[in-house]
Amino acid sequence: MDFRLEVSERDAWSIVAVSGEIDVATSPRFRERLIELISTGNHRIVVDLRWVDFIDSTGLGVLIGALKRLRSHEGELRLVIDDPRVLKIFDITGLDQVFEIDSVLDTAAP
Amino acid sequence: MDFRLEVSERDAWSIVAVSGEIDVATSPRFRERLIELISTGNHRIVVDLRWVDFIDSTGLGVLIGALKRLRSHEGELRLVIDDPRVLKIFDITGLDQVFEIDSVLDTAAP
Amino acid sequence: MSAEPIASVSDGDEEVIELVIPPRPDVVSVARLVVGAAVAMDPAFDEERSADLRLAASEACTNAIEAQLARRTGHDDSRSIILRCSLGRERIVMTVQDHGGGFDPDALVAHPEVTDPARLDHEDGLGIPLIRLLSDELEFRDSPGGTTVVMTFGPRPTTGRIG
Amino acid sequence: MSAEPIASVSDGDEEVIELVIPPRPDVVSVARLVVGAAVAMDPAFDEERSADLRLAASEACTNAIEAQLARRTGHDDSRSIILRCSLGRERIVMTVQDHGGGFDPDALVAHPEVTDPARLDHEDGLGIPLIRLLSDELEFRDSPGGTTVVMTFGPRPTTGRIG
Ligand SMILES: Nc1ncnc2c1ncn2[C@@H]1O[C@H](COP(=O)(O)OP(=O)(O)O)[C@@H](O)[C@H]1O
Ligand SMILES: Nc1ncnc2c1ncn2[C@@H]1O[C@H](COP(=O)(O)OP(=O)(O)O)[C@@H](O)[C@H]1O
Repeated sequence: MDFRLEVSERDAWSIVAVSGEIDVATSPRFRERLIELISTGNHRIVVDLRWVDFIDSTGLGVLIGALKRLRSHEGELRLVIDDPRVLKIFDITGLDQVFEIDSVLDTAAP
Repeated sequence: MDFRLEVSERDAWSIVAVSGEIDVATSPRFRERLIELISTGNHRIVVDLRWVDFIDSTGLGVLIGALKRLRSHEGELRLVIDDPRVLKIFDITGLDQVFEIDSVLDTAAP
Repeated sequence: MSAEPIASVSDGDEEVIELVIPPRPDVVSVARLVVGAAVAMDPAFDEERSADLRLAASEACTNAIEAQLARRTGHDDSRSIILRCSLGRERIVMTVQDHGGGFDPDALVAHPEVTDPARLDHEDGLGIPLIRLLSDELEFRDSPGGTTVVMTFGPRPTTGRIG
Repeated sequence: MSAEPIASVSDGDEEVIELVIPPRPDVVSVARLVVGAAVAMDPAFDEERSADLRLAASEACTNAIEAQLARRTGHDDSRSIILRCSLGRERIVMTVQDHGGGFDPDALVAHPEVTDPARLDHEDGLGIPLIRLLSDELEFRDSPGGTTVVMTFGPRPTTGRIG
């Protein structure tokens, strides 16, 4: 299945660009990669979801876990979302009030 | 299902640009449109298949029928194909020897 | 194939598309594809509503697969999972049947609300609330060796929120 | 969903994906999608070979649908068509079962070769020759009320030609 993840650095931020579908098949890789980043000291993370076509509750769970880990390190997690279909699942779960969500990368990692 | 067909004129040629999938569901529209064109006096036709992702024997049948009709009017049928996956079905059926196939539109409708 | 266009099927009351899959995480995307194609057969359901059904299918199939793969009482990880979409008049009933040993949906303990910081302790527990929100009706039925989730959808997209 | 990655299914000998569809032309694209997803589960089959299987599935499902919708002796246009992909070790068996009343494949009269101008009189008749070419083995079995086409594929893409 279509899932890719690329990590780059930008000033103090690690940018995790995800593309494809985040579901039960692909979220283990997503979770692993985020945990690895956080445990190696990257505590300001932007997850760029602009090329994600689909995310379900498994993907939301990964982001919740990452947020918890980062908070315990006084870190920060921001999301970039511009697709209304992806935004909708954050909206209806109420998670749009929990995550900091930007629609462009520039404001997410200033 | 994804199927679109657009007709334009270019000098003496009618260009039929098809996109999407040509199968049992969509070929009736494809056949109808070609028959309509031929019966209204368009006897030099280029079928541009460059945006076709899939074609099966139903689609080949439509093209065979169009070729027969055009020949009976001393007309001409040319195909534009650049996708090796689409070319393959013409190749393995031997229809690459029956149709005039170009890979660019310019040589098909000079 | 015949050269004539095919007469379309006499419009019966209901059409059914069914997908039978092994309990593997990588087939959930196939389930979504099939649901998307099934929903596209009813023009009353638009692209946004189709996304609701694909998401609900993804959640229900994920639960079914997880129940069968978990070493849980009564689970059977060799059995197939059956996803069925029945298209009626402006109404789609989607069922997902598993052999995961069954569970009691009324006994589920709700996590704190998402805005409560304690909610961050749980990565799970959003699936059923999402299905409940996306569907017009939701029912969990016991079926042999497991559960059949029955979800009913009308063409109106979801606008509400969980909780 | 649980937070832990799911253990993958113990590798059985065979995995089956099955799609049950009504006899409607617009579901043939769904059949191709499912076949593509099933083939993707076996890394021995590359993208080109996957296209071969999708094409063969398209031809077989089209024939099944046409047989059921045609007013032919014994056809039943209300019954579903069943497409099944069984994935073994580097070998995929695809079957398409219909209730189209059956036919005798040996009694089919071959059209002239495609390079013969008389071939242009026939828009049909390329389906079964294509399936034969794309598959490694092809068998037509009588099944209750119709036909089951059994196609076997190895990972090597087709290179031959019809005729
Ligand atoms: N599943 C089937 N049930 C009944 N008849 C079939 C079936 N498959 C093929 N046939 C018969 O065989 C003929 C040849 O099939 P095919 O080579 O696919 O060409 P086409 O479908 O274009 O006619 C069909 O016209 C039909 O009469
Ligand atoms: N089909 C099922 N079979 C068995 N148990 C299930 C099934 N669906 C849900 N459950 C149980 O209900 C719980 C809550 O499901 P859900 O809200 O989807 O969240 P999650 O799957 O993330 O835990 C699951 O953890 C599981 O214990």
